Amino acid sequence: MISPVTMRAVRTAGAIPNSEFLLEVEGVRKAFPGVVALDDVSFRLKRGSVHALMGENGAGKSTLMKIIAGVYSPDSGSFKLRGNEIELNSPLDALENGIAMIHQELNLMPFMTVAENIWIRREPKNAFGFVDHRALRDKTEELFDRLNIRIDPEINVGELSVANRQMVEIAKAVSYESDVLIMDEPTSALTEREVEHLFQIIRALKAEGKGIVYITHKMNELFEIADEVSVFRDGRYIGTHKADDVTRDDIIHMMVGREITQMFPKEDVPIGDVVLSVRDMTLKGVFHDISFDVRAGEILGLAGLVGSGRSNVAEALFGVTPATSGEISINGRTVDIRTPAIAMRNGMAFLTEDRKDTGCFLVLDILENMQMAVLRDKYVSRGFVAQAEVERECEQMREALRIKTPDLNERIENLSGGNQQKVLIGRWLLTRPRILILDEPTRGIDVGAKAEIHRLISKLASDGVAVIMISSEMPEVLGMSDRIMVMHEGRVTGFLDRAEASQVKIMELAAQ
Amino acid sequence: ENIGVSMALFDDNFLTVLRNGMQDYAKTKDGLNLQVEDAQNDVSKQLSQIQNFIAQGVDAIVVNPVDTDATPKMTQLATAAGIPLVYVNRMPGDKELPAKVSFVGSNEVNSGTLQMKEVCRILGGKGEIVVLMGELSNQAARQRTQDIEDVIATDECKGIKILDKQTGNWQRTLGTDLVTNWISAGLKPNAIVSNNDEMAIGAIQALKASGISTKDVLVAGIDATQDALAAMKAGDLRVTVFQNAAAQGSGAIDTALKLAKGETVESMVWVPFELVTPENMDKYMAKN
Amino acid sequence: MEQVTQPAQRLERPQRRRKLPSEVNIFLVLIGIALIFEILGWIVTGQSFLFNRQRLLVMILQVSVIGIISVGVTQVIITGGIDLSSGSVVGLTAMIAASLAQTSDFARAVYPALTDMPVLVPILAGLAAGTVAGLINGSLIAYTGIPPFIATLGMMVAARGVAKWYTRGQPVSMLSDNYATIGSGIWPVVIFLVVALIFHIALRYTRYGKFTYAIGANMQAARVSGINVGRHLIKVYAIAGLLSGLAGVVLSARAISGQAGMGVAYELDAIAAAVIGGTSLSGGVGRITGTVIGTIILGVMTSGFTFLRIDAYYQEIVKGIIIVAAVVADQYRQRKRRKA
Amino acid sequence: MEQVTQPAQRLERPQRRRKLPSEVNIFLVLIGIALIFEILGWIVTGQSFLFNRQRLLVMILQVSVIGIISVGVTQVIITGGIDLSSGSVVGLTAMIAASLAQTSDFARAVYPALTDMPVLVPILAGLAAGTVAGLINGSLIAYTGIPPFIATLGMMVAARGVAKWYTRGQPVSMLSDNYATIGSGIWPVVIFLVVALIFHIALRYTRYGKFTYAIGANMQAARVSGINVGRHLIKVYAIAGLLSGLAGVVLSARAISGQAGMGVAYELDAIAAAVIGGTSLSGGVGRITGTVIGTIILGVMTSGFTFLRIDAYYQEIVKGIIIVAAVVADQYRQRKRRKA
Ligand SMILES: Nc1ncnc2c1ncn2[C@@H]1O[C@H](COP(=O)(O)OP(=O)(O)OP(=O)(O)O)[C@@H](O)[C@H]1O
Ligand SMILES: Nc1ncnc2c1ncn2[C@@H]1O[C@H](COP(=O)(O)OP(=O)(O)OP(=O)(O)O)[C@@H](O)[C@H]1O
Ligand SMILES: [Mg+2]
Ligand SMILES: [Mg+2]
Repeated sequence: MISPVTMRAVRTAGAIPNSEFLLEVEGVRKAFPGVVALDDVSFRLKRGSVHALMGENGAGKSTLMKIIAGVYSPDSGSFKLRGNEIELNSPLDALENGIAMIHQELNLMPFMTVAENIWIRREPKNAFGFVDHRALRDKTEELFDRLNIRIDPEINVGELSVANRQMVEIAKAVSYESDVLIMDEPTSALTEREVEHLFQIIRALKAEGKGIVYITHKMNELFEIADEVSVFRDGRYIGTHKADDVTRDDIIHMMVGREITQMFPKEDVPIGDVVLSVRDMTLKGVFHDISFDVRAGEILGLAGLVGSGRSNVAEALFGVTPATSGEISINGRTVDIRTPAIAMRNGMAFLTEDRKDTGCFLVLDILENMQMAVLRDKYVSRGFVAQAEVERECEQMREALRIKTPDLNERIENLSGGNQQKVLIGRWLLTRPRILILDEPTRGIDVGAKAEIHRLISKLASDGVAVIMISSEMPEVLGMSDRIMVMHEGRVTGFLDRAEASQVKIMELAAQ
Repeated sequence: ENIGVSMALFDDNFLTVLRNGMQDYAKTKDGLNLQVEDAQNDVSKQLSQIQNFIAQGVDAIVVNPVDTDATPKMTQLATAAGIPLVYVNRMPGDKELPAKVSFVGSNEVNSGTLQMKEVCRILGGKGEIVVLMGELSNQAARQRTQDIEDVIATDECKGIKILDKQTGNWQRTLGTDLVTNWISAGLKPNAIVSNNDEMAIGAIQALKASGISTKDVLVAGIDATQDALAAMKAGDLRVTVFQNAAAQGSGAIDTALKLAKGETVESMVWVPFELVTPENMDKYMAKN
Repeated sequence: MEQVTQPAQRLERPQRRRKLPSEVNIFLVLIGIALIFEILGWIVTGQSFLFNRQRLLVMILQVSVIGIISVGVTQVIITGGIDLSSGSVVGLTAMIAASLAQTSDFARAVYPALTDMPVLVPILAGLAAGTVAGLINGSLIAYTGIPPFIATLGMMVAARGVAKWYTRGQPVSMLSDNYATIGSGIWPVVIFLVVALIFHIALRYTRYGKFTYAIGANMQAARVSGINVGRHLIKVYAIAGLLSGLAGVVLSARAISGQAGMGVAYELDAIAAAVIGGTSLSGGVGRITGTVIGTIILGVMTSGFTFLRIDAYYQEIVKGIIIVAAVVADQYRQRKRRKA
Repeated sequence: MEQVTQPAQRLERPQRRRKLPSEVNIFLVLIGIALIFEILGWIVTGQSFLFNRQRLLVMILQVSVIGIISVGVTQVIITGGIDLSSGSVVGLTAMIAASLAQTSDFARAVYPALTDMPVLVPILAGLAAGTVAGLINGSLIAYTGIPPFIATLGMMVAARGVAKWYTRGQPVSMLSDNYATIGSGIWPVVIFLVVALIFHIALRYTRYGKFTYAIGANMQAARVSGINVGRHLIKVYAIAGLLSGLAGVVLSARAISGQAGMGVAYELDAIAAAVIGGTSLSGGVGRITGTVIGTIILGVMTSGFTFLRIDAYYQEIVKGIIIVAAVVADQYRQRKRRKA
């Protein structure tokens, strides 16, 4: 066993035995109360390769990576770095041994600037030992130039959109210049353009001989970037293959243990009357003159680049940040939606894009999380909640959505990201909305569950629900939407029918 | 014997002397066990302490009441349990004290009166004063301030005018700040009359810092604490009032012991206030 | 390519954990503290600490006023807020209630025309005054968006001022016997426990409770879920004020006197009781049962000190250590169980 | 998959907003309050409130002890914690420092053998005692994981106990003239402002500062960035303790006396000053400049009340209202600017 300190010394001296594997993990086990997250798992990462990790939500991918990054300590198992056995006791140990990680949940300091976030603990100092803010800015700009990122280094991270925060996380991880770079679903908040951009970065790193662990639920990414792929299921290691040797269906089969036939099971349903009609909706400085209609049974896809204002439009529709002017009518009646409560009274539901900030009640259990919205006007008499009834409904929803948890009294905090997302979808489905707004509904959701959610959305549409779906995943928008509205810099740049829509046409409208 | 003592407050300089008086006196008595509790100025804590003492089965209880208006309840609790009770220093608000209940202390009306009469005498019955009040929800503060006003209402002191009265919460630094604020507001009082010595000392510090001589402004306090007497020796403090804490303490213990033995005692045992001026200060030097 | 043959596994693991409520921990801490006093009691005084009816009553009696406040404060803390004003509101409502509970045979009554009133009048006046203070707190927080700390700190200072101004610092005494009854014997304990029971139920089984937790867990998410956060916060603070008012009534009835200095620093004890009982200051977590246990721990400590005749100088030192140790022990046990 | 060829667009909006530091707001509130007193002054007393050197000095002088504490408390709050123990630590360190600053011509010195010491001895003793208290706070929080509220509440109770026990409640007086100098004239103000300046720089321009903000903004993020959160928290609480110790020294030097009851409730004023000055109790946000302004607002208020000879009974009521109004005004201006 070599201490991290010695390791560091060895590494800086350059006297590393050039073993084939950067990283070898053997027989790792990790249990949380009630859940065995990892059971006898092994994993190896080669130099100069991209190793994709696939698995259903809750398969244990993030847990394994957090162990490698020194966040969790495993219950048992051995760990070799560059051929040497090593023990990591803290994230700092991992960083100093050349392991950096982009976490699935964003881990940034909102009130600090982009530059401060990236270089925290490594701030450049001047001759007097004070932090040199100019150098800090310069270093960040240099890094951003190299990575081709355009974000003001001195803006507060709290003011960035989710996508830009993700880019900051990526830049931060790259800035450690570490040998092992773990990316846990880095693209879940990104649109195609940034994804491509990220891939360029990854290819460059690969060429430098670094090892990259890449976790994703997006199949197409896998075949574009990965050299090898390992699959996990239920905390167990299933197998590793060369990316070129396997097909999509092979992997899905390994992941879920059965076939998934149709990814975008869009049913053709009769489109009804206009349910929601928006005219000239404007929020000064954010979006302008937004007009569109959604009909019963219709799925309206909202496409656009990151920061095009799609989420802001959705927030305005639901009364979270109401628009300054314009008109919204529902079933032909003009409504003034100033608060989410009013929106809900009008049969609307809104799944937000930021799970952590506006979605989950982290410290509450799954049951509470799921029932919170529906209690506004159901299952309550004289103030008392009809607990048994709600619980039954929630239990059904859990089964329908295949949420992986021992029981509903688990804190939502302890669920894997994808399962959290399913709970939130369940929350809104319980309210039986007539207008459903979904902002990135399948972010971080595994293929199997994604297919189910798509089927669910389809089913809702066929029941006459009007659906507005924002998605940064092209195939999803193309596969699910009856019509696609494309936005660019806060304005609508065009509508595309299902028949005429294609990736190229959307990009043309989105980039203008 | 076991005697339970509930003090209104430990943080008070005067009450500390009183407490020490009791404890020193108790040490001279064989087999006497004092258990002293701090009510931290909280009536409800004090009630609870008495109830805890009763549960304990002590032979007598001595109470230095937080709120003299809340004593009927305490009297009632002790009487119901048949345990002798002695109030010390602050006069209980009961209309009448039943058997086995007594009070040992000084008549608070006298302290402010003695102080103000002396100030009035020195000022020759005319002039302007400011008053530093103690914590407003505290009875001694109100009583002493009332005494000052009563004295001014008498014929021989009619010429005295109160420019302002504010609370310094018994604290020295707040006294300093208040007086400095007054001076900067242009007030030129002939005397500063304080509800206790601590604030009076604060006033002296403020005067000195502002370059005003204590010869020109008379400062008066109450308590005759060590610091106060030192200030008096230095010629800065001209009037204070001595309250015999030690005598009150030993008196209270004595009375409690007598009651516990079943002897009868007077329901009010008075320990008089004494005016302290530079002339007679030496005799108080080692007392409080 | 190896073929995965086994059928899809059950997603749900079969074993259903039996979860003990988290209050069990702090309850064990309470039992532990009591037992230590019991053992020390036999060693030091040769008496039993616990088997003394009078002492058992006093233990809870002396903290029942704190306990009543603490039930309200717990709710406020669950929303992620804090209420610093409770101690001052106790003082104010004690004054107001007492001033309407005076007997006519007292010459210096505050309202000579309003003596010998039915006992309900002072009680309702006290509750109303507390509720108004709470409403002001809640409205400030909901409509101006200032931090609860500041809103209730302002109220803390101002309410104490009003209490002193109300009778110019004079205590209010000579209260009617009927009124005094509320504070005598076992009544304060009964009132405390009934209040605790009501809000235990309210927090667990009503929409009011669910929304309270939701707001504390994630205010933004609560808003998006259609909860009128502002209105709900006003309710919660008003209830906290109401309970402070009730505490003021009980306290003045217990002392048979209303005093402007009553209740100083009670807010700290009340918050401490809630936090010792497992309520998290970051919101979303907490239970009334825990708060009740936390309150009783404070009471047991006070009685235990007197019982063991611990010198008053050491009492505070030991009290400080016990508060910390209780929470550390609680956390330690919780962590251990989680590992197991 | 089609290839994206055009260069990455500017992802962020280009306009660089000119940002005024957020303290400007609360500074305007301070100016506003001062002007109101100035105007009322001319109306009521015919005098200027502000153009009086002595008053300007005393305005800051009377809050400089609070101010020194508040600088430490601000840092603690930025990490997302709280320090309730500062008032008690002031009392304790005042006692300890004073006991080592006595003159030999005093018969009842605490340490008769240690009188007439060089002035540095009591100062260092006071600072050391404060630092130890802070270290205990910090270690409890870092190693046991109990909430800062509980750790510092325990210290608040225990330190006050130790202060009382130290001389059995006797005040410590007859301090040397050298020692008294620290608290006389403009010295406390100078000490306060120098301390504020040092920590203003430390928070803005050193890693210590960056870590402090990072931990408060997102503790998990700080941890995965490799910051040793526990060790840093210990530092921050130790510094807060050190500054409380300094405050205790200044206060006892100012009063030329050490008393166990010193500093009661100072923690609330210190926290209020920080929060009025824009420090957020949820952590990650706050500046020393704001805290200084918040402190001065408290001082201006006190002087203003005496200046206008506002009846003592009304002072607290008005003080409560001003605290709330100051923060409301600050928030209102900030929101308006954001909209603009
Ligand atoms: N801190 C925790 N406490 C308790 N259980 C946990 C904790 N973290 C993860 N788990 C559980 O461990 C299992 C594996 O979770 P993990 O986050 O590793 O899944 P994942 O493969 O990353 O899923 P996803 O694709 O949804 O991100 C899940 O069942 C989850 O509920
Ligand atoms: N809290 C905020 N403060 C300042 N600007 C913001 C904030 N939130 C969003 N913006 C900006 O508003 C614009 C639109 O953001 P929005 O999130 O609506 O875009 P989007 O098309 O949904 O993109 P995304 O894929 O990132 O969700 C972006 O330029 C973003 O930077
Ligand atoms: Mg994951
Ligand atoms: Mg979006």
